[in-house]
Amino acid sequence: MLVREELKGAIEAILFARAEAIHVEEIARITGVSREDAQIIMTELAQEYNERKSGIEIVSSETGFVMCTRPEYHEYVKEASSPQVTRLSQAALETLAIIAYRQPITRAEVEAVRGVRADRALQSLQKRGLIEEVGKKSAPGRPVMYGTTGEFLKLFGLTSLQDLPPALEEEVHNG
Amino acid sequence: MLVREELKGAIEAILFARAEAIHVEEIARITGVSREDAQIIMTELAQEYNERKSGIEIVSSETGFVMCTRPEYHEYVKEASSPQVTRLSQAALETLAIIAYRQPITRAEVEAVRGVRADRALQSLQKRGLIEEVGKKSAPGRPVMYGTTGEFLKLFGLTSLQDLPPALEEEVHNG
Amino acid sequence: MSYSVKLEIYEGPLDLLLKLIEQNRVDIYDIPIATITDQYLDSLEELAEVDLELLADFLLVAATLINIKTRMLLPRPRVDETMEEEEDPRQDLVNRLVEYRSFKALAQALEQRYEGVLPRVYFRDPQELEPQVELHATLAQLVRSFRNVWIEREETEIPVKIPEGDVDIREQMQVIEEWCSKRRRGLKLQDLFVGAVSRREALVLFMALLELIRQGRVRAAQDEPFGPILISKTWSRENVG
Repeated sequence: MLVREELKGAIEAILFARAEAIHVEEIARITGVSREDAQIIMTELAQEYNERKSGIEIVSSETGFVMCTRPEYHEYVKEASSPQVTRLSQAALETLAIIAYRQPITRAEVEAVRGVRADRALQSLQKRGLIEEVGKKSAPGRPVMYGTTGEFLKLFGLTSLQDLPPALEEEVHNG
Repeated sequence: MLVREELKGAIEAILFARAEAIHVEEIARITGVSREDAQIIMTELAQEYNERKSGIEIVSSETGFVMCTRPEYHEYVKEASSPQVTRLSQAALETLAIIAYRQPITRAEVEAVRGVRADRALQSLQKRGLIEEVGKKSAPGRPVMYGTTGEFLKLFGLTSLQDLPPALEEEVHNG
Repeated sequence: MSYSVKLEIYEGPLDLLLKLIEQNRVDIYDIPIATITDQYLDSLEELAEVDLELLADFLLVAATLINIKTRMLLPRPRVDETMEEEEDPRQDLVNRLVEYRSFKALAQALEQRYEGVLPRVYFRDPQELEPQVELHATLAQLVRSFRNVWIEREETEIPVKIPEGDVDIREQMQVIEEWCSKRRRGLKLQDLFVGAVSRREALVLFMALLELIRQGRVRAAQDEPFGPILISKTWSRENVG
């Protein structure tokens, strides 16, 4: 059994190495403490990072806790991180936006919104690991439905899908 | 110009996102402070992480500073890394099968059966803890004999070698 | 006024329509359908440079535009008092355009995050650890591998060298005959070699078998091409007796 400080250290190390969201239950399993204790320590840890105004923050999302840089320092990180080599085409970006907001969604549904074929864009997004097949629609032909991946969130600096920029007025207008 | 605490935060964020060593000169350039100041802050930051016994540590190498997990917590980190599923190569599987059914057996004998060299397969099986040296054959050169391990039994869900299914009709008849 | 446009730079027919609406500075909810349709059709003259798949999509919207234009030119039927306000023929198209426009904006917002124009958080790549390896293997695989390699052994190890004098072919011939007499249906060729722990032993067994076949004391039969070769005792008169 770990003492409190060690437990914190272990959780920090796990969050750092994992580099993606990890559920509090998994943290509890790995460190051998109860779910409740893990939750308390996690919250305490996140608070400490906030109070210290550390360059790192611990955010909780629906998929668990994840470590990322504090938004205030984003321009320094941008400066320090290697430039993104490949840019997404406009077609890929639009397709990705539609999938992100409407997931799960079939190819035909994406095409209906954009008014053009989407196979090439879907293929390239899938190859880059930004979208994946998430099931089949219970409709004639059982078409594949697509959703975004964890890699998508990371690439766009989102801790969860809830972080997506809010959809625009027209959508509200229609809805 | 950043105040001291902000500067620390910026450096933390940079180190976190970078995931590889960054030279103090580059940090100075990005944050807009002198090389000396950057060096001082970096050292202070590293000390703070040490004093706190954080799960993260900042180490300096000849290529610069890098953030990584503190060695004391490695077992938790290892536990947290998503396991990779691997399979045995055909060569390794065949070699393992021969050893399992014909143990103890020497390398030369394994090679005689497979008709090809077995050193690499033996090495990899030994590294994975599936086979081990179980003695030396009383033959010229006293070659090493191999047998399977407890780990081997675990992998195949066997309680003992007697549980190995008969591989050939002959074995049923003989047994 | 005609707008000469290169269609390649448009993401699709809806994109082209949006650009035309923008250029004309008209309200998306009140599109001057005649003007926009004409401009859209003018733009289609560039279609030779567009691949066929794209062309079909552009033509579909062109047809929609012409249809709307026609409906708007027709005298409106008298509105029945019980009916609600007649729907604007442009409504469906407007809805699609508005929806598409909002996704274009969202795509742009995403792009800005991606390029770090907007404040965002950064993650790191997972630490390079010695990965926790989970080995997958089944007993069936193991058994199959053993069979394969054991059977293949017989195929690859055709004797190339006469064995030295310390082997007794006669003894092995007896052994084979004994095995065969225990099995009425016969013995699979490869099973003959199961007990052999060395090349030499296998070789001697094989030579013994050949000798038995030559003398007509056992026979080897294969029921089908690539099927197992069965070794069985020849039940000659003297054997029976």
